[in-house]
Amino acid sequence: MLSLNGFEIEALRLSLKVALWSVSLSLPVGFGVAWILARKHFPGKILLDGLVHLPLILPPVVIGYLLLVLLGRQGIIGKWLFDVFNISVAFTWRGAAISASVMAFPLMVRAIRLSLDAIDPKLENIGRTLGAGPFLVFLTVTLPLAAPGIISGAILAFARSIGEFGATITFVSNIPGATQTLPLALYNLLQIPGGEQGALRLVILSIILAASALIASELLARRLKK
Amino acid sequence: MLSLNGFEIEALRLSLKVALWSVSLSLPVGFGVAWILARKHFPGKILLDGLVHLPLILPPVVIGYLLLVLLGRQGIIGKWLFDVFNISVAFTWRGAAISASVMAFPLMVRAIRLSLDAIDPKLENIGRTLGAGPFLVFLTVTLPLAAPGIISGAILAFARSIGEFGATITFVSNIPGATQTLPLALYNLLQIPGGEQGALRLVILSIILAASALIASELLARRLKK
Amino acid sequence: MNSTPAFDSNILRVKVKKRIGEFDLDVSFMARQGVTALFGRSGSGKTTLINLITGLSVPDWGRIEIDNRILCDTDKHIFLTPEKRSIGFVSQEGDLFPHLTVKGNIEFACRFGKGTGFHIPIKEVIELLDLGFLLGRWPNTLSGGEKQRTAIARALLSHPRILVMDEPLASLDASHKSQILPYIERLRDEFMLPIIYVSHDMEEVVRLADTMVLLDQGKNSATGLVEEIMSRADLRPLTGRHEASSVINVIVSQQDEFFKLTQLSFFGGKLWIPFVDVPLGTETRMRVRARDVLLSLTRPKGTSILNILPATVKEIITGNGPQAELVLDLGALLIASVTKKSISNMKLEPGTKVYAMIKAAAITHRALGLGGLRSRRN
Amino acid sequence: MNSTPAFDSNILRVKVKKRIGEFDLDVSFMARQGVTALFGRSGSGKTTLINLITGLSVPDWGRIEIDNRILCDTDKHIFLTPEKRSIGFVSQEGDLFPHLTVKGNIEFACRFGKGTGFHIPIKEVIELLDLGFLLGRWPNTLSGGEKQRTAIARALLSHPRILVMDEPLASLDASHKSQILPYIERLRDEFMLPIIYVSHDMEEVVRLADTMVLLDQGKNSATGLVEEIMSRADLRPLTGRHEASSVINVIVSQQDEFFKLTQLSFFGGKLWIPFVDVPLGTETRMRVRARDVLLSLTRPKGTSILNILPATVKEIITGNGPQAELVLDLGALLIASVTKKSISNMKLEPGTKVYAMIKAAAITHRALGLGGLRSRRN
Amino acid sequence: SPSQAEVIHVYSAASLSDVFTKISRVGSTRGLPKCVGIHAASSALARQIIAGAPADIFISANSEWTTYVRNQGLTRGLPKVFTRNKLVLITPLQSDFKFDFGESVGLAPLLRNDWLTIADPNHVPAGRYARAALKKFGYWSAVKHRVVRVANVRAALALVSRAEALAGIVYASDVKKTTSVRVVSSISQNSHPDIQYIATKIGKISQPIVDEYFKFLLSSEVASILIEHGFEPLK
Ligand SMILES: Nc1ncnc2c1ncn2[C@@H]1O[C@H](COP(=O)(O)OP(=O)(O)OP(=O)(O)O)[C@@H](O)[C@H]1O
Ligand SMILES: Nc1ncnc2c1ncn2[C@@H]1O[C@H](COP(=O)(O)OP(=O)(O)OP(=O)(O)O)[C@@H](O)[C@H]1O
Ligand SMILES: [Mg+2]
Ligand SMILES: [Mg+2]
Repeated sequence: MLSLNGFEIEALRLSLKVALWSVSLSLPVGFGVAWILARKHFPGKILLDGLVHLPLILPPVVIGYLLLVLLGRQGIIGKWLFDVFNISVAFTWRGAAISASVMAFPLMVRAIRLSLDAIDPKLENIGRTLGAGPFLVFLTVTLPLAAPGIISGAILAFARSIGEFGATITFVSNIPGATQTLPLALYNLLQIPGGEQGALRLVILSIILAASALIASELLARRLKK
Repeated sequence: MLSLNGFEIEALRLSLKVALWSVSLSLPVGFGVAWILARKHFPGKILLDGLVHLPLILPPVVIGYLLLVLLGRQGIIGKWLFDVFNISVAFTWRGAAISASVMAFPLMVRAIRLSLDAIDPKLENIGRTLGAGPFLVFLTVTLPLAAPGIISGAILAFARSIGEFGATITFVSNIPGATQTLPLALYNLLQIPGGEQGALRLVILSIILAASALIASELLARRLKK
Repeated sequence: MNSTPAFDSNILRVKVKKRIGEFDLDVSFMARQGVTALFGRSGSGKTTLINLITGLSVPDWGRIEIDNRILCDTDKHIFLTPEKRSIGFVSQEGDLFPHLTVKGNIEFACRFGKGTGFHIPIKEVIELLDLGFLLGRWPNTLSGGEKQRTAIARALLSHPRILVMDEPLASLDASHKSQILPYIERLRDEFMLPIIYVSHDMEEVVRLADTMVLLDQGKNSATGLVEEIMSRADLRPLTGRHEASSVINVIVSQQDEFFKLTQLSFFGGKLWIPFVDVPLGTETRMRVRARDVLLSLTRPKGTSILNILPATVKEIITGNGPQAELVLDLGALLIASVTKKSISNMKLEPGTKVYAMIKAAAITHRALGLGGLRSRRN
Repeated sequence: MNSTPAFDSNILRVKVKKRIGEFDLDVSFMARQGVTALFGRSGSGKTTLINLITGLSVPDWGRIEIDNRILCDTDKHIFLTPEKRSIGFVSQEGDLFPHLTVKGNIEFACRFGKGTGFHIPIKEVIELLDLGFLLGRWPNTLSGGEKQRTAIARALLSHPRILVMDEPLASLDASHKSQILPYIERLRDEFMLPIIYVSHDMEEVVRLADTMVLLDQGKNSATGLVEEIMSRADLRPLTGRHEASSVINVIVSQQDEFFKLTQLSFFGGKLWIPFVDVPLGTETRMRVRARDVLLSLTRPKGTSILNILPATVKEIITGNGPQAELVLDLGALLIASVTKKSISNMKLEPGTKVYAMIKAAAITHRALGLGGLRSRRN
Repeated sequence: SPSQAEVIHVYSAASLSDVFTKISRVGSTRGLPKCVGIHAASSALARQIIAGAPADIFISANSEWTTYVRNQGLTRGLPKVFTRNKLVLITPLQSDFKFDFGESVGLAPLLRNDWLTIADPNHVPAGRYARAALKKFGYWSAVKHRVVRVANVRAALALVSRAEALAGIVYASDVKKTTSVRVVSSISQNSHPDIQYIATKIGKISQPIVDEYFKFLLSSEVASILIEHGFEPLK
């Protein structure tokens, strides 16, 4: 039962890679946006907030389609990326990571923002009076104090990325070895009469993967907790 | 542009109903689970934590299928529900609300847990010494202090429910007027060549819906903030 | 008066052990009606002990009783939760509910507090603590002292059977302090509310407390009546040398309305102090600081000192500094602190007859033990 | 000595207005080298003012200068952020970083503090504040006093050009207080570190401060040298009646190693006080509390009082209470507090020749103005 | 299209994913290049091809999407019918549901309060054919309200096999290997438009190996594999 075949290993490896990249991509941007939403007041704030939530509100297929329109080889940004940097994201695992990170983005932002809102500004102030500039205070006070939210956001994003399907299959297609992550492989198996057996194995694989991440995050959180 | 046709109004009405029910369903349960995860220590905790995250980890189709297995007419719980209460959830808007709330559940739990973790236990202790029992302290201290997380969780769940597609279409199908929420209608339109025009209208509708919820939650949060 | 309080009159009995981190608390004491002060330096375990009494933490071993009601007994596996203990608690940090206004914080206590029915009108408390203009404010907009005043009001209004206060006045200015202290005295005397009081301020302790529990590194190095503890030379390092003083039991024997003076009698003489408005015959205790006592070999004449009492030098305690302490016998025992030079000049030695001079002003209202002069209840 | 400090020697100049909620702050004062005390009752605006000085809040209008460096000027739109002000700050609540251990909190300051290069070795600070055994602990496991000690250490180690402390010692016990106070004095005297010091404790203020800013409902009702403020009868309601005292400029004129006494000379006489280890010729100020001064019509003989000085009654101030205050002229002015009865007994009136008696012990080290005796720097 | 040399990318309708594994395996034994099958909904595939997906051959279950791609000028050569399919009416194994598609009794009375499941007739070809058949025999208007529309044929199959629906209309190829449902009746191919899968070459520049592979896909060898999997022979 536990010996994996090549197809499963391939999907697992890819899912892991995509999820890790997705988290790495959305974490800094998510933190930045969460910080802006938590601390800044500007006219278009509610707009930005809405934009962040878009991937939740719209069905994944629509997001996938939008990504295809924007980042596909013929897409506005995709074309530019290809012409200037010779990078192509569409139909590659990079695209899968992007779509996963886009889908996970609102979860990341919300979690981090919640933690940022809970930080007592007095502590940051004290950091300033001790001689650390805004950026250093950010690094040494704000960031560590927001750790629970960052961990929570990262684990949510990771789990969401492991499970991401709709946007991915729409944006980067279902290319074995390139974009066929666990959920997409699962989808394929479900299309085959009698594929349920194999599907179950993939479900268990997904769960093991996410559970490991959960345990890791719990341990990390416990270490960080005074 | 802004005058809606009957089909759109129907989908909008249904989406709103489903999302509101989804939030109402997942909020109390989500709070309970978040509270247990934040405050209690027991052997199977990581298991429960994992279970909560399942809807994120697995592709929505799988969750939809699991719901069908559990809550369908022939499902373990579904059969019992039907026999005892004569309630059928499959292929009804109730089922859509359930699948939306299941999908939104991990988001709800994470957000609330984050807020619960940030509560200073000293305040609850003080409440106890002032004569309020554990339950009263919970109502008058813990609950209001967790408000940011509850609001955040509710808005995430609402947005997620508005956007829920995969599990819904698998569990309750796409029955116009009964289970065809905005994303399902959207999906339909996207499957037809040239349906993008109509899809765009629905996208805008979804965004307006979610943005209103966002604004409402922001206002609420601001009022609650000292 | 008994140095070990009689058993039946004990309000609070505590015998507990608790280990937190590397800190060991091992305390056993009894407190009677009135105010019991917990005194000890930073980190000596005062807050730890308070948490055990209020039920916010569970002792590793021990037993706590109030009014013969068992709050906690590890042997019998009894543990009353905090809300069942009817203890009004003011914590060291105040800890106001941030989601409630000042009014909300106070009302919280009124709503849920279910003590013996001991009741102070909310209006009176608000007025006393000067909270009227703060009622609508949120805790994060209050100044340090305002927060603490709200916390005190909240505890007072929870209908407690006993009040437990962890350094409640530390962040208050002298003016608010002196407004609130008489009120705490009233709680103690009129409402007969027993109070456990943590404080660093010896003046406060002497003014308020009957019993004193001296904590040192988690152990109660001494427990007893305040006068007893204060006059024990071996406890000076803990009670503070500059506070060396003696406590004498006195009775109010005369009132001089014109000069606004009150006369106290004790076994050994009479003393004038600034006027205190209490009935004749009231028994109380008086604290005289050693450095406020002057000596003369002859009876001084034409001085501003009202109180001149004949006495005999009983003992001379010298240390390293310029000062020495003399124990004088004038019926009661009185401690005087004088320079070694004076001892040499005056050729003082045990047995020397002297006159002890105590300025009336030296015994201010604040330095009177048992506060605003009350009848002893035993 | 000038009652208005000379302009060029001002370290700190503040002239600000700020409205928070319904509270209006409108303060203007200057402070010289040394310690400037902010004194005022709860809610008078001390913390609000401190926040403006440290740069944690922005004044609605005004100008703040330290060492002729503009920290803030609303007219010129200058506003230096807190980290550029090199101000070591101890806040009223301590506010330790919960994610760092005691060691981490202290090292934070060492790492980022970039003041004038003023430097105290970390080891010395840890030892002084008794933090050695706490270094590995997290803030939420510290007692109230331990937290505050860590916060003080942190501020000291941030290499500040000026130290701003908001009631830093309120939660410390007498023993820790008396350990830390001399160190603050050393900062002031040896390191020439100017200090802004908020405190409720008049003893502390008199011991440490040169300048005092009296705040009342957001306005500075008086600013000036401590001695001046303390002796102003109109400010008694704010400074506290029982603290009536006079401050006299003195010079150390003799040391008696055997009896451990120090002699101070002033224009009008000589005084013995408990030994203070400073060179002869050191100039300083001495505070004598009114209630520690006794009067006699004849020169008393054979008493324990070392200091007997001939004086003339200059003025008698009577109030409602039993006490009256006498201003005595003995070269310098000295305030004595005696009962009205004594005035009547002794038939005192302006012009009466008397002997003022001051016990050596009454002038303890703590009551010495300008702290541990130092040479004035102007 | 600039696809990686020696690998052919075939974008095909999801319902072909099973059989495609077999076909590509046979292809490689014939010395043909490696073939990667990419399976999703025809709509998604069409859009991806338009967005520049590295497709060499597109097999759509729906001629409209083929036309859509052709109109963008992305195809080469004429579209060819790849294979055909037919519809069957199915019911759960344990059910005793009986119905001969074409009976005049009507379907609705037999369903009573139960459900008939088909793929969504709004956009899924299988659903469209099923609706056409139901209309043709005049069942539609009566049964309309008992119809559960699902995302694809597989979902319809799942509902019937779990007995959530009493009946379903799916492709014959889908039930070929399934033992969890019972075929009640086959549906006459005259009652709906011909069910065709259309194959088209993608890309403007002619590539010999793609042409070769395309030819292979239309060969009789592949046709027999398809028939083996329950597909209908070409007319
Ligand atoms: N969670 C903990 N882990 C380790 N040590 C602790 C913990 N909590 C308290 N201590 C230690 O126990 C000792 C007693 O603390 P406690 O708070 O009772 O002191 P305290 O007498 O109230 O002091 P203060 O007057 O400063 O408030 C201190 O040395 C403190 O550091
Ligand atoms: N955000 C705010 N909104 C309204 N009023 C405020 C706010 N912050 C402070 N105040 C008021 O301003 C006044 C001055 O507060 P401040 O904290 O400066 O007092 P303080 O002198 O430091 O008192 P304490 O000795 O009690 O700490 C207080 O009456 C306080 O209630
Ligand atoms: Mg404490
Ligand atoms: Mg303050």
